[in-house]
Order: sequence, then C-alpha cells, then structure tokens
Amino acid sequence: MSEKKNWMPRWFYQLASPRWSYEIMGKLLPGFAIAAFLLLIAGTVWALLFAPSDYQQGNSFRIIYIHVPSALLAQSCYMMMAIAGAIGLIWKMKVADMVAKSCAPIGATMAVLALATGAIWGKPTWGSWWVWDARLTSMLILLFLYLGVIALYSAIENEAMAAKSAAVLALVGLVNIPIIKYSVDWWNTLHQPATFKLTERPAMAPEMWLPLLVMVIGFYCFFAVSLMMRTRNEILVRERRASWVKELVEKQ
Amino acid sequence: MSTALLHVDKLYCERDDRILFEDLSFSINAGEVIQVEGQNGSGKTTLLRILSGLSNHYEGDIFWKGALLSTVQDDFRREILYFGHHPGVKAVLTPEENLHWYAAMHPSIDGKKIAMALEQVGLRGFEDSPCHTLSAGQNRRVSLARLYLTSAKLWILDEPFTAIDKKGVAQKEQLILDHAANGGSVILTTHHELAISEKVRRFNLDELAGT
Amino acid sequence: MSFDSFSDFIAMGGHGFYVWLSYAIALVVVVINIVNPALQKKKIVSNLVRRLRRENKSL
Amino acid sequence: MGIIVTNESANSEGSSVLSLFGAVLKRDLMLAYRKKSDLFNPLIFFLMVATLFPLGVSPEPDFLAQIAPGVVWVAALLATLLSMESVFKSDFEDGTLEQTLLSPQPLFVIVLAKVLAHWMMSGLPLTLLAPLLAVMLFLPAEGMSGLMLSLLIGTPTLSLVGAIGAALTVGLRKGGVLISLLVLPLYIPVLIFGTSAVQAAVTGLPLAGFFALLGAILALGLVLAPLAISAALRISVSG
Repeated sequence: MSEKKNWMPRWFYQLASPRWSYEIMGKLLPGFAIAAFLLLIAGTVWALLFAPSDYQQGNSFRIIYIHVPSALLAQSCYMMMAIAGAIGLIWKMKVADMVAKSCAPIGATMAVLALATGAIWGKPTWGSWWVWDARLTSMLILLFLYLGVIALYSAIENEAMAAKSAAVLALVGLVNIPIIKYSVDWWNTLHQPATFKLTERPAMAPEMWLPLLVMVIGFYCFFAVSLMMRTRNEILVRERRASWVKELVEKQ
Repeated sequence: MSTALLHVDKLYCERDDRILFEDLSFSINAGEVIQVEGQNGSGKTTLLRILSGLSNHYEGDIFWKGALLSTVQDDFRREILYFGHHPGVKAVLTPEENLHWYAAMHPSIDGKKIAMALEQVGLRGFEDSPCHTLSAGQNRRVSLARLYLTSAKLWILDEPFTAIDKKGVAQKEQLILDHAANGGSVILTTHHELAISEKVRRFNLDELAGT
Repeated sequence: MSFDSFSDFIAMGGHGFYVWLSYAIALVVVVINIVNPALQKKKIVSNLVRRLRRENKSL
Repeated sequence: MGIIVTNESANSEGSSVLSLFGAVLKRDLMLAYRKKSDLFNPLIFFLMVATLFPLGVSPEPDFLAQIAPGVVWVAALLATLLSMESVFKSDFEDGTLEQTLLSPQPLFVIVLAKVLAHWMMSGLPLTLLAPLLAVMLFLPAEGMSGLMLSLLIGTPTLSLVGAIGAALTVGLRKGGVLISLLVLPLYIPVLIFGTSAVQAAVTGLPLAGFFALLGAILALGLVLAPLAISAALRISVSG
C-alpha cells in the first residue's frame, strides 16, 4: 500500500490508519468539547440577554441565533459527507467512509433543527407555521437528501458496500444541491411576491451579528465533537477484529 | 515478478465477520488448470469473483501479467471469460440472440461461429426457442457455448458442470484440456469428480483459511 | 442587558413561547447528538467485551 | 442481426462504440417488446393517477385546468419511478449484469443505451399519452405544446436520475420504496421547470427559457449520470 501512494503527504495516510485516527480524535475531543460548551453557553446568554431586539420582529428575532447556525451546519455537513465519501471511494480510505457515515445523522438533525426553528420563527413573523419560503423549502429537500442517504446506509448490510453506495448518492446529491437551490429560489419568486424574509436583512448591527458569530463557531465545535464521537464508534465497530481494538477493550 | 498470467499476493478477505482467507498467495501460469476446493461457504465463489474483478472486497494485491490488476482492467477484461452461478442467459431471448449479445459485449467472442457452438453443446434445433422454454441444463449449456467461441486466455468457471449430463461433462473437460494445451489457463470449482484430475492442480481453501 | 426584569425576559415581548420553544428544541437536538454516540459507545464496548470473552473461552 | 461486433470493427473506435450502443439498445427494446406488461403497466398507472385528482379533489373544469400541468407532471414522474426498478433488476438476477460489467466495452456507452431504451419504453409513451390526460383535465389547448415539449425534454432526465437510484438498489430485495426515497428529491428541479413551462404556455408567456433550463439539466445528466450509474452498478454487483 505505502509504496504505491508515496506522493501523498504523510499525514494523509496516517489518517487512513483507523488506529491513528482513533487516537488523534481521542486527544482532540476534550479541547473541542470545552470550546463548544463555553462558546454555546456564552453565545446563548449573549443572544438571549444582551443582543438588542429587532425593530421589526421584536424578540422573536433571537431565534436567528439557532436558526442560522443550524442551517449553515446542515449544509456544510452535507458537503463534508459527500467529500469524505468521495475520498473513501477514490482512495479506498476506510476512515473517510466512517466520517461520511457519521456526518449523516448529525446533518439530518441539524436540518430538522433549522426547519423547526424556521417554522417557529415563521409563526410570529408570517402568521403561519409553514410558508413555502425558498430557504425553508430547500432546507426541507436537503433533509430529504439526508434521509435518502441514511436509508441507503441502513438498507445495505455489507458495511463496505453501504459506504460506497451512500458516497455515490451523496455525490449525486451534491451536484444537485445548486440546481435544487436555484430552481426553488426561482420557483419561490414566481409564486410569492417578496415579503420580508427571515434572515436576509440589510447590514446587521455588530451587537447583533457578534453573538451570531459566536454561536456559529460554537455549533461547528459541537459538530466536531459529535462527529468525532460517532467516527470513533464507527472505527471500533469496523475494526472489531483488529488486535489494537481487542487490547483497548481488554484494558477496560 | 515472474511471467505468471495471474499472480495473487497475500490476499485477505473477510465476510460476515468471518475470515474467508488470509495470506493467500498463488500464481496461475499459462497452460495450467486449477481446481479450487473447499466446503460450502469456504469462499470459493468469493475467490473467483475477486479474481474476475467483480468484487473488490479484499486486501492484498492481484497482478495480471505482472501489472497490478486495477491498472490494467480493460486488458484484463478482454482476456477473461467468467462463468458464474447465474448463467447470464436472458429468458425471453433465444439462445442465438443471447450469444449475439455476448459477442457484442465481449469482442473475444467470435459471433460468426455461434451456430457451430450451439450444435457443439447439443442445442441444435433450439436456436429459435426462447430460453424460458428450455430446461435448466439447456440454459447452462447456452452459457457454456461461449467456451467454444471465446479467444479469452483465462477461464474462470464457477460450478460449470451443474445440471449437465455425463457426456456433456466429459466433452467440457476435454475442452478445458484443449484450452490448456493451447496455452490457456482455467481456474474452476466443481463438485464433480474430474476425470482429468491428474492434469489439474488442486488447491484447498479449507486448509488455507484461518479460523 | 436588553430586559428590565426577569418576567420581561421570560415574556420576550410577547414572543416568549416561540423563542423558548426554539431554544428548547435546540438544546434537545444538541444533547441528543452528544448522548446518543456516548450511549452507542457503551453498547459497542460491552458487545466487544462479550465477544472477546466468548472467543477466549472457545480457544 | 447486425449487432455483431467483431474484432475487425474495433479498429475504428467510433463505429464500434456506435454498434455497441445499437446492440444494447436493440436488445433492451426487444426484451421490453417480448415482455409487454412492463411496457404497459406504467402507462396504465399514469392514467389512473391522473384520474384520482378529479375524483379526489374536484371535477370543476376551471379548477382542474389550473392544476392540470402539475398533475400530469407528477403522474409522469411517479409512473417513471414505478418503471425504474426493473431497469437493472432482471439483468442482475439472471447474471447478465455481471457479464456486462466484465465486458471490456465502455460501460458509459452501455449504460447510456440502457437508459435510452428505458426512456423509449416509459418517457416517450408517457409524452405521447399526455395530451389525452390534458384533455381529461381541461388543460387549455394553448398549453398542449408546452406540455408535450416539456415532457419530451424532461422525462429523459427522469430516466437518467432514476437509473442512478435503480443501480444503487439493484442488489437489495426491497429496493422499490428505497428508489423513490433516493430519487424523488432529485426530481424536484425537473418538476418545477416542467410545470412552469406548461403554465407559461397556458398564459402565453415566453417558453424558451424553461426549455433551455430543462435542456441544460438534461445535458448535465447525460454527462454525469452514466458515470454515477456505472459506479453504482459496480458497487452493487461487488457484494
């Protein structure tokens, strides 16, 4: 294996070793966990207590501090899933497969959170729980894409095959996301005269977007924590036959 | 690397939590006939599927004429013939149409000799009957007719003699020997006692499998 | 501080229900994403331990 | 038969690719022709789904005329989906798919020919049947050309994308529902532009833009979908 791929940087195939990945993730986890915890707490307090209320939407505006980070995370998680899947397909890298698989449930829950907060925010803003707003609609479709990937993972018993199939599907979805987004945006402008939108607003004041930034970074740290936890689990399951896993288990 | 037609180096394959084979290394040279033996579930079919390039759930390396298999796939596919559990015969097509389709898919198959080959496998007079009207054995013979048509170097045959009568088996064994005599190679599995066993190299997966 | 009193803070200018519901759901989602893999790990390890014991016995 | 690709014709790369394409197309059309139920079931389904709307929603001509573009398109989409499972299934079951994947011939071409055959057996008849449905649903006559043309350009994309789902699930016992789950979200752009084209035709708005968009999606699908289908088939068969 090694002499065939010597053009790759060293860390790349160190990463390909499940054991090395397991250990490095174990070392990184506490740091990210602390960062996520502090950032999310600080961000939430700032968002709820100190950020000013919006002149139009009042205090319901504070939902943005959940809605935007979760929507962003749902999208970037999909990207990560597709890219990790592609790496797994091309270089037969097992760890990348496991990362891709771990992305799916996190991304799906983030999409659900973005949809739920969007709907809740919609009630005081638009007067109804659901509006076929372009952003909400494309988030809904993103959720469908996630559900498809998860369904495929659970339908195929062979782990290696499931990983590859899901990677192909995720890549197909990735190509489609811009098309879907464009078509939904366009369809939305056709069907709905633009009322004021949830998140698109002219120049937000710094005391409003700073807590948002904190929350976004906090969400990403939280994502890292959850992803590493799940990936470590996947590594244990798929490497159950390896001697280092047995030694690890014996120690406990 | 020697000039072995196919060389397998430290092949490892596990399936459903079971190691089928581990550290499996062997070569197939030109003119050799190899019979893979082993109990049911010992991984014979899996091995043949891996060798044919259908499955890549393995670790280790496979070399075709000295080059890594994954780098010479197109050349490799030009020179192999695979006969699997499913005969690869379309039920609604006639034997002749089925073989014409193979010829389109595999340039190693000579489409002009199809009538001759069907006669060889005893399907004369059935050329125009859809395959679903034929018996299971006849369907397999449609697929085996490819052996008379192909110019492929390596034949990978998984249980080729199932549902074939004695006379047919003897005939196919002779065909295999002829192929080997002409410098071709065969790797096969079968439950039949081969009449040509003295010319066949055997190879038992049970003894190789790590438990 | 954008609120004068605690009850103001809870009420969120009449939008309290929506704001608090959102943050509650967010909390649930975050906790699920941490607790679920943690529980999973416990299960995986106990399965592996059981497996190992069985293998050691059969040897 | 004219489908024999001999070694001589392999000299000229172009003609051998074409004859391969022709051979696969011809075979799949012949298979469909000999097994006619696969051919007619999606069409009957198409008609039935469209019949449900007047019964389930309202037989009011004005109302039906308004929803007709969407109904016809959704019915076409579901009918395509219904026929999708069989694209690779029987080939998988009788082992001809294995032989196809072991072929040295370019899989891209083989897959493209198979999808074209599928479209000729599903999308094309659906397109030809659509005016009947449109009349039943009181679609104004001006919308007819838009409907036919949008289906003509849109349904090949449905076949291409659907075939990816079919290829991914071909080895699974209960693949049918799963295909829908995987593929439906990807169908949404085609549905949006297809129905928009029909609506534009009804109201007399310019149509060219929609056809350009549908055409662009189709072009993208023609280039990328066969790659995904090929990869998916190799994965599915490797198990």
